[in-house]
Amino acid sequence: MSTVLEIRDLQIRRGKNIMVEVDHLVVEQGEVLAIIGPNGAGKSSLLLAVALLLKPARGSILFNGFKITNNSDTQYRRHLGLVLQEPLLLDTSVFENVAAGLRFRHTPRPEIQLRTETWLKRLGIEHLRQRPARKLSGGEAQRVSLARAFALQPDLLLLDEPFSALDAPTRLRLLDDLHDILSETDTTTLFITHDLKEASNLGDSMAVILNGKLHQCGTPDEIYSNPKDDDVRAFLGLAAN
Amino acid sequence: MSTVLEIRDLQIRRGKNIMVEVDHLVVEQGEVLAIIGPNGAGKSSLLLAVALLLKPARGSILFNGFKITNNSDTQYRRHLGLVLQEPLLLDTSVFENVAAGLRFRHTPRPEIQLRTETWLKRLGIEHLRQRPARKLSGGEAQRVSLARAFALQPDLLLLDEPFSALDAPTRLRLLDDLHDILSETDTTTLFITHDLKEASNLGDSMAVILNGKLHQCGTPDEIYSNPKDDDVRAFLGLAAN
Amino acid sequence: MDLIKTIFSDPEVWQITILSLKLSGLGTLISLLIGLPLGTLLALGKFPGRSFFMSIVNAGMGLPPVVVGLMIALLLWRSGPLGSLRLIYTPSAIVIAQTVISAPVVTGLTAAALQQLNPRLRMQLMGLGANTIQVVGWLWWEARLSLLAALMAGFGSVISEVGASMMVGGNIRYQTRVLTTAIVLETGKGQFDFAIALSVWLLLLTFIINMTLTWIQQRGVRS
Amino acid sequence: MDLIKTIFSDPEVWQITILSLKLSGLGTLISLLIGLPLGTLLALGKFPGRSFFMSIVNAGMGLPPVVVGLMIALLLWRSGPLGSLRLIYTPSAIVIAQTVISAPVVTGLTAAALQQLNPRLRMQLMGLGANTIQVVGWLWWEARLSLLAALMAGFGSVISEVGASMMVGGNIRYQTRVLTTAIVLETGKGQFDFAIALSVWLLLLTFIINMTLTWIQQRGVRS
Amino acid sequence: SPSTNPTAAPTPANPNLILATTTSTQDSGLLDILIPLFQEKTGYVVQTVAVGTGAALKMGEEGNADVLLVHAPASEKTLMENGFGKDRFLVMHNDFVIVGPADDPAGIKGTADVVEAFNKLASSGQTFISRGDDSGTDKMEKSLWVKTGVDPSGQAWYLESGQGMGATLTLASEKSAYTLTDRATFLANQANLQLSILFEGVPALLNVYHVITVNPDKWPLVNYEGAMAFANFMTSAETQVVIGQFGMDKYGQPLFFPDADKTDADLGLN
Ligand SMILES: Nc1ncnc2c1ncn2[C@@H]1O[C@H](COP(=O)(O)OP(=O)(O)OP(=O)(O)O)[C@@H](O)[C@H]1O
Ligand SMILES: Nc1ncnc2c1ncn2[C@@H]1O[C@H](COP(=O)(O)OP(=O)(O)OP(=O)(O)O)[C@@H](O)[C@H]1O
Ligand SMILES: [Mg+2]
Ligand SMILES: [Mg+2]
Repeated sequence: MSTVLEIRDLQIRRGKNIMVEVDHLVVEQGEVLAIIGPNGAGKSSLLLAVALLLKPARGSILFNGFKITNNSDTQYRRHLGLVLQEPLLLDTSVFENVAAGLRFRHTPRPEIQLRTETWLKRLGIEHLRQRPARKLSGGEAQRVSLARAFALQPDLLLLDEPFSALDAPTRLRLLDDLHDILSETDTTTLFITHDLKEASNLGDSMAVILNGKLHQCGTPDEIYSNPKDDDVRAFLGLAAN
Repeated sequence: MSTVLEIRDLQIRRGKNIMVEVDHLVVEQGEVLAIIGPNGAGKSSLLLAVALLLKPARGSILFNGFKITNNSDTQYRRHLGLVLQEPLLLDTSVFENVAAGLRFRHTPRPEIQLRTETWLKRLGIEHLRQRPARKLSGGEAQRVSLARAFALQPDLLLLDEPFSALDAPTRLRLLDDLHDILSETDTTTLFITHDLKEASNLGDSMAVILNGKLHQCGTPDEIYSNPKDDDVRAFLGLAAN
Repeated sequence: MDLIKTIFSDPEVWQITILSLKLSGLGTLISLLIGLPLGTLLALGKFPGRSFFMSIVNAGMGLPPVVVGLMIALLLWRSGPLGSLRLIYTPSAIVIAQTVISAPVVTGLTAAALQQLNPRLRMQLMGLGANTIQVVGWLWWEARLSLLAALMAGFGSVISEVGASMMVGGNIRYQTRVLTTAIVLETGKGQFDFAIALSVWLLLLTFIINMTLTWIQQRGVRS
Repeated sequence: MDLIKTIFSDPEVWQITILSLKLSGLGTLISLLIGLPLGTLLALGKFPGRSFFMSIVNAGMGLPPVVVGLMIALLLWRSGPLGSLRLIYTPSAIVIAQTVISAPVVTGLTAAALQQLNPRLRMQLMGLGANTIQVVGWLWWEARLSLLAALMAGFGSVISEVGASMMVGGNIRYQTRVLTTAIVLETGKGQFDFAIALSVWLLLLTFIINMTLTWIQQRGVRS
Repeated sequence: SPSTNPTAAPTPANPNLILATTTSTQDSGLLDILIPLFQEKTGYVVQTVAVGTGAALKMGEEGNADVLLVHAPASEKTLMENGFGKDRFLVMHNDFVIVGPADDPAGIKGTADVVEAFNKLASSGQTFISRGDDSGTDKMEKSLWVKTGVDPSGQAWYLESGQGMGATLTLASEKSAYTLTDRATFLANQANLQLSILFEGVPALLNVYHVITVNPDKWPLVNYEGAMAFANFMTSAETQVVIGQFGMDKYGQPLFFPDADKTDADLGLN
């Protein structure tokens, strides 16, 4: 097993304030890391920084052992699949939205067709194929955003609350599916969620971010059985000891 | 107890297709109605139609016994508090966003100040008061959107997945709070959610919309113990009998 | 250098400058008063012929000042239907012509700017209980960057225009001579140095005004 | 009616029309080639002096054609630094002048249109692995309504302009006479009827072109 | 002079007067001197509109001007004959000259007669710039071509600028071409031009200016009193002196020659 992502001494500022600080975080090949924490803790900012969409004020991010810099950003980002918190769809058809990332990579047409259709089907939106993306319901849009990321078969999946708008049955089914797919394809994944059950079910490990700081990182069992401090305990809804 | 909202023979089209059909739906004063259903079922469309933001192709909506028409739309909407699925904030400060609806109603300044501050505090975003609304995290934005609706002290609250981006502790606290507030202020509420537990906890009654049709409406107990058909059963995740 | 001194010590240059700014300011203001509501109506309204009307407005962005000048002169000349108003060769005639030139620019760009906004924002505003005026006010605010660009384009078309001012104003000394018509006159006289000095002065004024507007505009950029 | 017949049966009118469209089309095209990238850079780039440069561009929306004409003539006259290029009084000189006039319009409106977009959309595109060109392409697509308005405003400023074409083109019959300069000439001759007929013809052309562009634009309206 | 004191200026019943004239008169700067004098003396407020000769005549024909100051005798005649003009006064003249590159490749220098000069121009194939705008100058040039029997229009060497005299001179200078110009405009622009006077001083090249009052019988709105006041002013002895001296300080020679005491026949016009 090799390290896919390593974060060292990272500091992200937004405006004047330090918003996120992560001293050290390592994600191994195939690991699924659930990031949890209250609103405004800095989870999305961390994810954006990992995708090199926010420039950190300090620190470094290593991908497969190489330090990523602004020079190699597009190359690096083509290893990623990114689902942002709001599904920012392009003003075109659902199909073209899902195909967009592949087109950017100049993937051959038949391959694009195949992968796009596969994921449209898997997310239950194949009937919306030709629909303009602006005419979708909230949940449908989120599915498109997910399909768009999965179709890239990325080395590193970054998901920001990817299931928040899905209906309950779909969500359950997709979580099951996803578990299988991720372990099948050995895809390293960082995902942010507010559903603590989801976090511990899907996540091989969990990172608790409170107030811009990484408080604890470990397997769900470790964290639940041995929360590092009262803040973590409180966030997880465990009684203080 | 009087009827606040009555929907008769409603039909909503988007494009050429009939998207939502509701033969009859009654919401009593103080009732909290949870609307559930899969993605794309038509929940948001129904809510928009109730807010007179989508023109129904057929049917009528009665508010406090009066049929609402396009002529009285602004007057009618000033009885409403609306939280859409995506928090569309105005490009100004958090405070002004929360105050916006009150300013539209020409509420006196001190009253605006008081109500806005109250709700900023209740939603835990009072420290963001002066922050430009475009510089918020997803959860923070949703809180602003909620505060904006609650500050109006509406007669009829329309909430479209209002808690989807909130962190777990806040969500739990707010649900408790909300339960008390709504019954205290006797506010009639329609809310859409994908969390079935949330629906049955907060809702006095539930409406199940599948594929554009209102399949069943009743108390959570009624629906769970006596689902009307297999589709409802399947959606609720109950074994077929 | 000497020329610059000459220009600024010449009271006639100041008179022309002040008249230019007054007329262009007024023309822009009226265009705004027409173009902002009309563009809003075109962007947000639903009525038959909307798209055709939109074409007319967009085509109006290409109204040649000489054509406008000629048409308005034909109306305002004594032989024309509005001749009795005695507006020809007055500053008012210039303002009318400039308004006709810049109103379509402001209208067309306003409509495009508002159509570019997320349509759900309008729903959200209405859902908050905003009446039509309140909705429109907020939409203008949200589109302010493009609206200020529209304003600058409108002002630009007015301050730079010469054909119409010449024709309906008559370039009458002390009465309707503005900076652009003065430049044409000096060029015609072969006084290129003076014409250039006036040009630079006009450009400087335009620059200062649009810099102020740009500054206002760029404060509103989302980052 | 007779006049319309006269106009269309006059080969010189056709020659002037075709020349006008050719030159204006070329001027607009070059403005687009300059203004679209430059406006994009101003909207999306981060570099010192961006805001100042933005002011210059916005001020450029008010460049008076006569001033542009004079400046370019000074450059291109034999006595000027570029006199040896022998461009003065050629169609090329007109295209240069028209480009100078309309490039700032296209640039300023492009910048405003792109700044108006949700900045997170750019992040999302980059996050999907788009390189700079791909990002810019999609942002142009998303802002297409305002960009088409910018194009129409740019074309409008070029097709309607007369001062610069007159000055650097010379309004030479069969060589550099375009519709607007012909209108000025006929007006000066007192041939108001003919001038009006030419004006109507020019307006009709502008209308057809901008109607086509409006049609393209309005197909892209989000509803 | 009895009424130079501005406070004592009379106030006419209808003080607004529209004067339509040609760009060349305005460009010479003469009107900048005369109009203030006239306004001071009579109390009229003059709106001087400088347009092409054709447009100025048209404005008279349609009653959009009250008085005209123009230099196209043939067309003026037509205007009078059709009854659109009421009175016509001879005011002044200057003259036309043929200018071209100093080395005179067509060799018109020293020719005795203007028709011969024009013939030489045509046969030499040297570029000639015509204004082609129906102005007084243009009409003069066209009438000369008629006398030569050459039809220059459409010839490769014959360019029509469709612009005013100043711009046409610049064009000629840039193209090293010949053109016909009035002396006043040429002198005013001379500094910017690489052109020299190559032919001048024959009676056929006189450029004669008339004031025409627009006929109030045709257009009742016309300010005829004002027009007459202007005509009287232009032909008055005092004004004629001013006209005769205009340009002396700047060019060392007068730009216009006062003619109010002469008749058309004296100047060779029929
Ligand atoms: N602007 C539109 N034009 C046409 N169809 C639309 C438009 N917006 C939504 N729809 C379609 O209408 C149907 C109902 O959409 P609606 O947004 O009401 O669903 P919903 O129940 O709220 O779903 P979700 O749980 O995903 O939010 C969906 O099939 C959707 O694709
Ligand atoms: N553009 C911005 N400029 C300045 N501050 C910002 C900006 N966007 C977000 N923030 C602030 O940065 C902090 C971290 O935001 P972030 O979006 O990372 O939170 P989050 O953990 O994802 O929260 P949520 O669960 O609500 O999505 C928040 O306090 C937020 O207010
Ligand atoms: Mg977030
Ligand atoms: Mg919905």
